[in-house]
Amino acid sequence: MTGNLAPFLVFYIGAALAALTSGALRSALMLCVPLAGAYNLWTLPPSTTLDLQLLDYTLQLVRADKLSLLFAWLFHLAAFIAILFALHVKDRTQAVAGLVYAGSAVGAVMAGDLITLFVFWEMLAVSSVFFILARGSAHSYATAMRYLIIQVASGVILLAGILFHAKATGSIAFGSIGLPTFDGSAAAIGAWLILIAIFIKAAVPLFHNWLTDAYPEATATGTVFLSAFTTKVAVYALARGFAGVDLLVTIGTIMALYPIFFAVIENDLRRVLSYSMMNQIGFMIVGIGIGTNLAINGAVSHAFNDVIFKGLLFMSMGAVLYRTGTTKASELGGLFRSMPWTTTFCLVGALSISAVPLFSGFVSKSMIMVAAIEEGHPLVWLALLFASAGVVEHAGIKIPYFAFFAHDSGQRPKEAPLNMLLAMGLAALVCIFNGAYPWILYAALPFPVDYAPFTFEHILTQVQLLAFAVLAVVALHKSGLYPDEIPSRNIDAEWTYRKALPAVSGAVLALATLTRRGVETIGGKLVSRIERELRRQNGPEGYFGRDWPTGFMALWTTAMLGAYLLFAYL
Amino acid sequence: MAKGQADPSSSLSPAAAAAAHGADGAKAADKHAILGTKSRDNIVLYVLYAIAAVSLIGDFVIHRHVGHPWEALPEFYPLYAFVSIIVLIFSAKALRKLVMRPEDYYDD
Amino acid sequence: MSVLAAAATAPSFAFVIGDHLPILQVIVPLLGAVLCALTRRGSFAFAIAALVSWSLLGVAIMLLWQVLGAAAPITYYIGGWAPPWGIEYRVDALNAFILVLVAGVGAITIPFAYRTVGKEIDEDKQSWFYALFLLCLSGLMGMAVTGDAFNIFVFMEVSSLSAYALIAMGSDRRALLAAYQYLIMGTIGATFYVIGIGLLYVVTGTLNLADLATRIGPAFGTAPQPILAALAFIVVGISLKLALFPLHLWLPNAYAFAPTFVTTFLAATATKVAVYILLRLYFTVFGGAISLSDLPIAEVLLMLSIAAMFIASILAVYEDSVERMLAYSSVAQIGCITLGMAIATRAGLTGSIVHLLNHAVMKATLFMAIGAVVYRVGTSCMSELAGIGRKMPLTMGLFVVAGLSIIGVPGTAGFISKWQLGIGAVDAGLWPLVFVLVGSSLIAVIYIGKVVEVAYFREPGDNLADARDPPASMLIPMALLGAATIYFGLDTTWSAQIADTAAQILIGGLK
Amino acid sequence: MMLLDLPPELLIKLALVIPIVGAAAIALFGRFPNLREAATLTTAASLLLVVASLTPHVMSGARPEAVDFTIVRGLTIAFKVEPLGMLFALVASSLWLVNSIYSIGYMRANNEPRQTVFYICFAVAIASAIGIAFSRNLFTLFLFYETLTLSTYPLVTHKGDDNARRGGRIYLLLLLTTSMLLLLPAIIGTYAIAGTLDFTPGGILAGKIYGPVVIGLLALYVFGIGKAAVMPVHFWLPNAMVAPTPVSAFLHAVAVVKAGVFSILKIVVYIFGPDFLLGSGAADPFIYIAGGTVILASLMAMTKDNLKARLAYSTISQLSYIVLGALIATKWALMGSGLHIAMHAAGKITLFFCAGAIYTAARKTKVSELSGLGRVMPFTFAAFTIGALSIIGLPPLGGLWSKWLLAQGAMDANHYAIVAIFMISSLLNIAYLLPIPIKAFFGKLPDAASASGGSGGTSSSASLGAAAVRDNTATNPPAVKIKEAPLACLIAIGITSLACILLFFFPQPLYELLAQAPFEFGNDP
Repeated sequence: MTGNLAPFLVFYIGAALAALTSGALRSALMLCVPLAGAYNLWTLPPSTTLDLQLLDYTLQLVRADKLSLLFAWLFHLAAFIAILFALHVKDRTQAVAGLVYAGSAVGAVMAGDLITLFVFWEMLAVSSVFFILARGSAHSYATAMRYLIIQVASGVILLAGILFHAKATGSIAFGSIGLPTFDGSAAAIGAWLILIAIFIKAAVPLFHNWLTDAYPEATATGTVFLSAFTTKVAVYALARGFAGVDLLVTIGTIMALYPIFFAVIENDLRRVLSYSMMNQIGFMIVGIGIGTNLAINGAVSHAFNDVIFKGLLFMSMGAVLYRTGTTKASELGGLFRSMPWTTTFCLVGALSISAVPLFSGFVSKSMIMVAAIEEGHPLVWLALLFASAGVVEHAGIKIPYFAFFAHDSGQRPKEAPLNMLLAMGLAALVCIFNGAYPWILYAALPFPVDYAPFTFEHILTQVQLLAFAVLAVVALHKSGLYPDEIPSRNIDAEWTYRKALPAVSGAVLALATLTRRGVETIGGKLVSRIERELRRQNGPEGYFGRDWPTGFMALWTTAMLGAYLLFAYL
Repeated sequence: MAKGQADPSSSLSPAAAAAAHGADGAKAADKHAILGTKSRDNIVLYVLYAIAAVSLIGDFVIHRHVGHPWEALPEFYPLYAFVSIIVLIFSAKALRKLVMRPEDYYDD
Repeated sequence: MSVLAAAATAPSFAFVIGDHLPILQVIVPLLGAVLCALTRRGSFAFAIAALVSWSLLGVAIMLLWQVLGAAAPITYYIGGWAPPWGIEYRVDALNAFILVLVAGVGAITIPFAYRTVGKEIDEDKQSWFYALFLLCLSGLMGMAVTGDAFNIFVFMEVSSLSAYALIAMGSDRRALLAAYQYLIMGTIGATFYVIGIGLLYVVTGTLNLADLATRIGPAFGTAPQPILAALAFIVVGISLKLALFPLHLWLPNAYAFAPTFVTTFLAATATKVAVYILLRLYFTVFGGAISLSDLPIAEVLLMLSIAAMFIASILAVYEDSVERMLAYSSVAQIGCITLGMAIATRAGLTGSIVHLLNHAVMKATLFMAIGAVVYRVGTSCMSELAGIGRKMPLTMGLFVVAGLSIIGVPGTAGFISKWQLGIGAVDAGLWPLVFVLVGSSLIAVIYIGKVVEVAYFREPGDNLADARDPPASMLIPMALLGAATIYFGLDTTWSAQIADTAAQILIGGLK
Repeated sequence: MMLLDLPPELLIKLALVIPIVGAAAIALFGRFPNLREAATLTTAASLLLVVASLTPHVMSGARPEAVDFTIVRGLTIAFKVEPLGMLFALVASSLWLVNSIYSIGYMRANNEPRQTVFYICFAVAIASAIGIAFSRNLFTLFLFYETLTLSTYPLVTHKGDDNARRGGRIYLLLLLTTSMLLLLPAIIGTYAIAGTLDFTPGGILAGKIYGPVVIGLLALYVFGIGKAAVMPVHFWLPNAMVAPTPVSAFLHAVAVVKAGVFSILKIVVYIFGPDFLLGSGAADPFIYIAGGTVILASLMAMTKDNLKARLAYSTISQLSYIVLGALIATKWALMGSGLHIAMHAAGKITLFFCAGAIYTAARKTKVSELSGLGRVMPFTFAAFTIGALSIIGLPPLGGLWSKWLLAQGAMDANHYAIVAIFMISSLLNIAYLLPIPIKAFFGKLPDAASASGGSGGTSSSASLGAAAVRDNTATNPPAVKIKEAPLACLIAIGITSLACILLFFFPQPLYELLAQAPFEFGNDP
């Protein structure tokens, strides 16, 4: 690695510098970090590795291959956009956390071994929590603690998995792991634990609540950072370790379906986007599960596009939050009047996520769909089709509609600040560029792309799907059957640990306290009784302690002698 | 399609009215138009209908590969999408009965 | 003294003197006592007592030296009359060790007497006091040095009678009652003892211990009961003397009300010599002749030892007077010593014997420290001693050091005893006794801890306004013995190793 | 650092003597605080230098010995430096130096009484710790173990009030009771069984005892070494929190509890022998007791509002990590166990330093009172965060590596439940440690009036658990503007938190040192 830094190091050094600077200097510096990182990455010789001896392990800090480099590039791009978006924020904590977070994501995808992966995995958790804390709202502290504990739980499960995996295989290299049948062997336990750890990070349903809990609670700019990295690192890890694992097809399908129902009825638009994020990751996981070159390419490219268009959507909502203080659908509406640029960029994001031809979602998602049907997963294909229609509903229509159009809430906020607009514009540009000219993205994919997105057939069917999905929404609207936006909280799997668990543990604790009190009372009484008895017997007034008449002493002596003599003569 | 011709603002009334309820009454008239004026709203709708119509016709013009038996059905995609949304929305409404709680449900 | 001084310069004469060392052990203090009685001035008597004590230690050490160098025990015939007609003094490693112990304690503590006696005893009685002390010393030395059973009785009476008188000189009026009780009990003990040896004499026709050891065996064959009866009388009699629980009732008051110096001296020596007598008679006289399991002495001893270690320790916990507390502690510690006897293995006996020394050293330190407190404050009640540690730092510091030794903290003499006893118990397959040992020292943590807490963690009251460390004549003996508790915890050449030799002698004779 | 080029025997003796000489010097300069403190620092620095100078010898494979003094058959005072002891001595001596710096700031700022006695006891205690570290046999270890207890007793009771007396009484009684009642019989038994007390690679008990005897003996050791605070002999630790913070740091990080777990580790490695212990399966019950301690203590920590009490329970939990590692006795577990001594020391001392800094600067002792304080004491709370993350075992802090090795060791022995316990414990650690800095940084700062004066109301309402320490805020000096703690404290905090970070990036020296210890004799479990 001549003259190059380990890619994550660029960000960490940047973070250190950001910690020491402030004001415009810090802003400029922060913008330079991903650029410098990109230059560093660009000049990185192909197939670079960087090894480090630690404890008894040889760690591969850097492994540059096509898969890792694609994600690294993605994260550099995402970091640049997110930093630009957050450029007006004067908070040192968020600045440093953002750079560390981005660097950790880069480090994680470039990690050649599992220990390095684990280290960055945890760094992601620790650095990202600041975006939630920095919100400073009434809920943010508790949310942050939940987020952190779940994230670290993922980390420690990964650690355990790595240990088992290393024991079974004798290697800590991060390659294809696969999923053996669960037979209690170290290999199986290891693979399952690693998979579960990744599932948590990827927000697979029932492990997902940290995402829908935390992202809506983060700062306006923080969610943009959050949305870019954590889950995508998980997707990368799945693609690296579990490509072609059949279970993932099922899980991915469920994941694509599960959130769309919640997204329809959710009032907080950032939470809608969070559910939408799960849905998109579901597509990727299906692709990874199918595991063919086409499917993996589809999953990876969709991850790339998702980061950008989901980032774009989160940015537009961030701008709305920044200007209005809320992202609740029930409180918004009609903002297009005063925030036209934001509205436009949001629409680009909506079109992209809906996979409208010439927008980025189209060129990547269709690969997964095609792979699903080609590899003989017709039901999965149907389900994904259903989910695609759902995406149109909640991300394509609901987000822009309720925020910017719909009924006029009467709010006339200012247009988003310039840096936000620039960031959104850049993201929108990438969405359109990748959608219209996907070949550069395709060239960067791990496998050679033998896929033509822009056939008449593809375009036609997609347009049919989109148009009639929209039509159905319009129809429902007009007939008054479309569900209203109601200020509400929809409970999800988090109910288990936010309601049930405290109740159960509270009961257990109460029982324990009761038991302890009981034991203490009884024990205390027992001890004091023994003490009293001892004092009575042995205190100054006690049997042995008091002064005895001489005769009594003599009696003792005689008794002892008598006993001996008796014994002697018997 | 006939229904689509109707005034969009009036059809949206349940949602809009409910939400606009607390807002400034003087501006209520404005709020019926999603894009500011009713004509703009209508243009968008007409464009949508046009695209939908063209895409329906396209199904007979362009040959499609068939991966799944259902896909062979004429107008499979429009139909599937339309039904999907209906199913989705109604399921979600049903789900609401199950999961919807007050906003401060967890705050105690 | 002149004799000894000459011994150092004239080797030929020293050789002669060297032959007479055993008798000097008794004669020197006896003569000293007479001299003291003749003087009228307390300080003059003190000087005599001090010189006698110191020279006695010199003699004892020389004797020990001789014994350790010699292959067989050193025998000395009084007046040249050989046993069984004459009285034989017979010194081996065991009683040489005891002699050094007694003489050593006497020599080191005697400077302590000067101030305390000056304060506690009327001027006109002081010379009597020192005379009695030397008499007591001579009795104790005599008990240890003689090889004749009746002679032991004689010296026992000499030491006891003088001890009664010494105790009675205590300034508290209750001292008289304590002395009276001690007198009665001591007399009963002595009587039992003399009955015992009378029985033996009837059966064997000898009073010489070595002779007895050889003759009891054959006599036992013909008439076992009288011998067992004799054993019973002797054991009970001496058990009284050594304050074996529950025959200890005389001890707390005697120690608490006696003059400070007497308490210190008796606590360190009197019971120890009694233990020696028991060891000697039980193991070498009876042990060599009859099977010791004919009477359940070991079992009873074991049980009583354990009872002593716990009950007496708990008694100590509840005592307010530190002197009485220490007295009870002595009873418990004697339990430790007899425990080793009951184990009756070489390791166990080594533990017993080494604890004789170690306990003497640390208990003397403790009594001296609290004596110094009494000297300054006038009481040893804990309720009056709050904050004394800050007023008398050196004294209480030494108290703590010796207290740690009682607890058995490693690095102190007490630990060595406990270790040896513990090893002995495990060796004998009696491993639960290890827990008994450590359990009892834990109670010591409590009673020593109580004193420490009172002394260091309370604010000094007005009654301590004038309290300060005592003069050097009291402090130096205390410091010497305090240092010895550490020394014997780290170097056991002079304690455990000799004790081991002595234990070997005792065990070697067992049948 | 320049190392001393002296014969290792001399270095060992110096290491033992220097603190004693230091104690004498401190006593001598008692009336001149500046000289006295200079003596403390000089002593600490020279001790560190001497100990560090020994390291190359041990690293190169030498096992230098010094002093061979037999008290009585079986009891020998002798010293021998092997990798484990070297590690412990390094930890203790380096942290003593830092702690001394901290103490100076703390004791002066809080106007503590009897500072001379305080520094003397510290020096004696550190000499005991070095004695434990370098002991060649069980007796020497036991000897210094007890002197450590006794020399720290005055430190625990330093404040001299009723609470301090009570805490000190429990401290002394429990430690003496366990060591006398259980440890001593164990040592006697070991000697009776093996005929030696020497620490021997591979152990001295293998093949000499079987079945329940192994379990019994191990029980005596595990619970007899009360300083390791395995439940149920743990409660002295929270009670000892009455002591001034430097003492707490000393108890929790520098020497006392570390001496406990170090002793257990050493007994496993050199008395039982890892292979023997592993093969006998005798450790299993204790492994689960220690595992239970890890979890239970963490849960208890959560209920404590008093900061130092919470940290105390955290220590109990963390100590059982080390005990677990020792008892599991696979190579990696033992490595992790040894490494955790260092890692936990660095992390926990940072936390205690911070707790002391908070007390010194703001007179706060309760977690519930710290809201918003991070913004006025950013340095302290940043350090607290670092220490907490290290205790939790997150990158980029050193605590990660020891936890990693421990988990690996547990897995090697097929103690999957213990692996799970390590994982769960990490999460619990987050739950009770991180809220402290988070609330301090992101919470609301109470207004000036309630910040300084009106803590009486909050203290009564906020006492979630029965905190061991009396609320000190009741006797607050009049309101002062809160700022960071004295410079000496901050320097010490800076050093230790930096150490936490450095230990993540450079664990290799410690690792290589430990790798030399005889943890493995080739038998696979």
